[in-house]
Amino acid sequence: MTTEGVPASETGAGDSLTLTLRLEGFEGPLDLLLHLIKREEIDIWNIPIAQITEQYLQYLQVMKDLNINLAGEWLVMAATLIYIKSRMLLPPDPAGAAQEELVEDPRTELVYQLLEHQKFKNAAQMLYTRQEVENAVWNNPPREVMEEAREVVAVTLFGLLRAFHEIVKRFEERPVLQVDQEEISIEEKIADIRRLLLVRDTILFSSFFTEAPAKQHLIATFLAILELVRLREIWLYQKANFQEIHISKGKPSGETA
Amino acid sequence: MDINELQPILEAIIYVAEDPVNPEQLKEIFPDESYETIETALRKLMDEFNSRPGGMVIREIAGGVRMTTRPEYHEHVRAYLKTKPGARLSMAALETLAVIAYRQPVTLAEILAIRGKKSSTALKTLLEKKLVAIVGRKHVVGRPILYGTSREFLVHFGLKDLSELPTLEEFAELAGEQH
Amino acid sequence: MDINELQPILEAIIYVAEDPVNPEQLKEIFPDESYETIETALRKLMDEFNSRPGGMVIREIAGGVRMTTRPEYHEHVRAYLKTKPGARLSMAALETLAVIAYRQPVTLAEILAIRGKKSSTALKTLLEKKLVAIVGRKHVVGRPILYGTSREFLVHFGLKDLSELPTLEEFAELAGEQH
Repeated sequence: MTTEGVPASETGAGDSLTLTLRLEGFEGPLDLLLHLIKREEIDIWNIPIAQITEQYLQYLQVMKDLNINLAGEWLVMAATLIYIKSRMLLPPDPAGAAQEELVEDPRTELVYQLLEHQKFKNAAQMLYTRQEVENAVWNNPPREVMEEAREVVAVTLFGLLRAFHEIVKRFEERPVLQVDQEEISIEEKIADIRRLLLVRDTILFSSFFTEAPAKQHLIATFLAILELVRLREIWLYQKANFQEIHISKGKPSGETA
Repeated sequence: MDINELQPILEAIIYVAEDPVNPEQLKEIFPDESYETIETALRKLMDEFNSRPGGMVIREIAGGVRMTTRPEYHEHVRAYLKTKPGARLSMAALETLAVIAYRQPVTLAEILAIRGKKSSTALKTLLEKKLVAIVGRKHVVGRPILYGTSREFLVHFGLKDLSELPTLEEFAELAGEQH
Repeated sequence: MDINELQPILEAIIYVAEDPVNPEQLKEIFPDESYETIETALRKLMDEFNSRPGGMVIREIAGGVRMTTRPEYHEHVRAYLKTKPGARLSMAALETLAVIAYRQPVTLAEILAIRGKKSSTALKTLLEKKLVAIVGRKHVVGRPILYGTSREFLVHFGLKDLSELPTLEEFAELAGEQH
């Protein structure tokens, strides 16, 4: 088994073009680990965890040097590797080992995860090949017979949700009639809140106070919220102490349709 | 290229073409073939394709050739086109349905306020398709009709009940948006 | 109706159909024919149509049959249509799709666990392309949405049904053995 480290061209930031190209291939930590295991021709059932951890951390360092934004899962994997490495270094506790039927190899879970990941990568490759074949064929019904079907969309649940999302976006982008910046009344604020609650179930209390231009607005908004609570059109709640206050439509009884 | 090799390729091209295919266009794709070869292959293709007892024919139209169904099967083809499965909705109907699904019970005036567009035609379609139903009247002046989604709506979208509708938060999660 | 009479009509219908045509739809058009007659005619049509040296084939896809050009003529067809190869799915989308195809119904959290990375963007792409659909909610805390592959998935990858996919175990070759 080779114990050599990462070749110089892959550790230093000197050959950054090759590095960038190489790193782009690794979508996630499992991809990088599989690459390292393949390259070093390692037996997946007996991963030299210290060596792999070191190489993994070197890659992470290179990515940091190249200002590549690392998603959380890369750091989680680093922590996992370090944990496994430390467990491997500990001499087995004779007392504990006696109690358990079999001391599990700390690497096992990771190995199964890698094997599973490899399977799905291969399955994705199969889909890619099939897609290539399908990209090479055409199905072309004559246009005139399809006229009845023009300008219509087939609807999925996701399509329905996306349509609603678009409406809400459009709704919120609509300009609100501002009569006079200086004289903002409680009635107008009440109308604003009602308007927002047409498309939303809840609004963050704080969202009213981030963009308000003047003190009068803050006061008017605050009084409007109090008025709507009194009218039982809205209610206020927190998910926990010191958390954001939510403004919600309707009664707190939480009835469902 | 051999004429027998050329022939099925011409057939495939005529099949995918939306307009009649003329020899000039084919010459562009096969610059090494003479017009004569192309026209011979076309002629042979038409002879053979049209003499088989199939559902389509290749006809000469507007200086080119085009594939169509045989006119005698017109009735059955039309009948098939009418059986097309799945409820299909216009964008206006889909939007109106989305508003009703997510804001029910809701009045026509409220739908207008949210969509910013007249929605009565779309609403009528949805009522006809039974995706939407009248669920009551609102206790305000004029007592406007309240609309909600129907049982068919649940069936169409494979939902057990309305609480299974995906939420805007779940959409935001997919879209990676901050809310 | 005689099978030889039925056959060209089926061919015409399959030719005009935008989506794979299934026996149920054909039964609606030919209520007097038995399923057996329809399926025998379909089988005979496919045998004969696909054995001629033509530009198109009839294939079994998503529980029905569909006419497409033969893949070997793609270069010339593309030259005629002047189109570039269609947008391919990214590797991330294909991997996410593989997880959904083999583990369906599956939640976003489960996909994350298997892939070891965030998959929401890929999932959104797949939902938008209708390759994946919302199929319900899981009966656990939070009631997360369950995803599965759609009929469009079968069409996109030219599959008759899900059982045509090789089993996941067939992809179990160890890392490093082959690439």
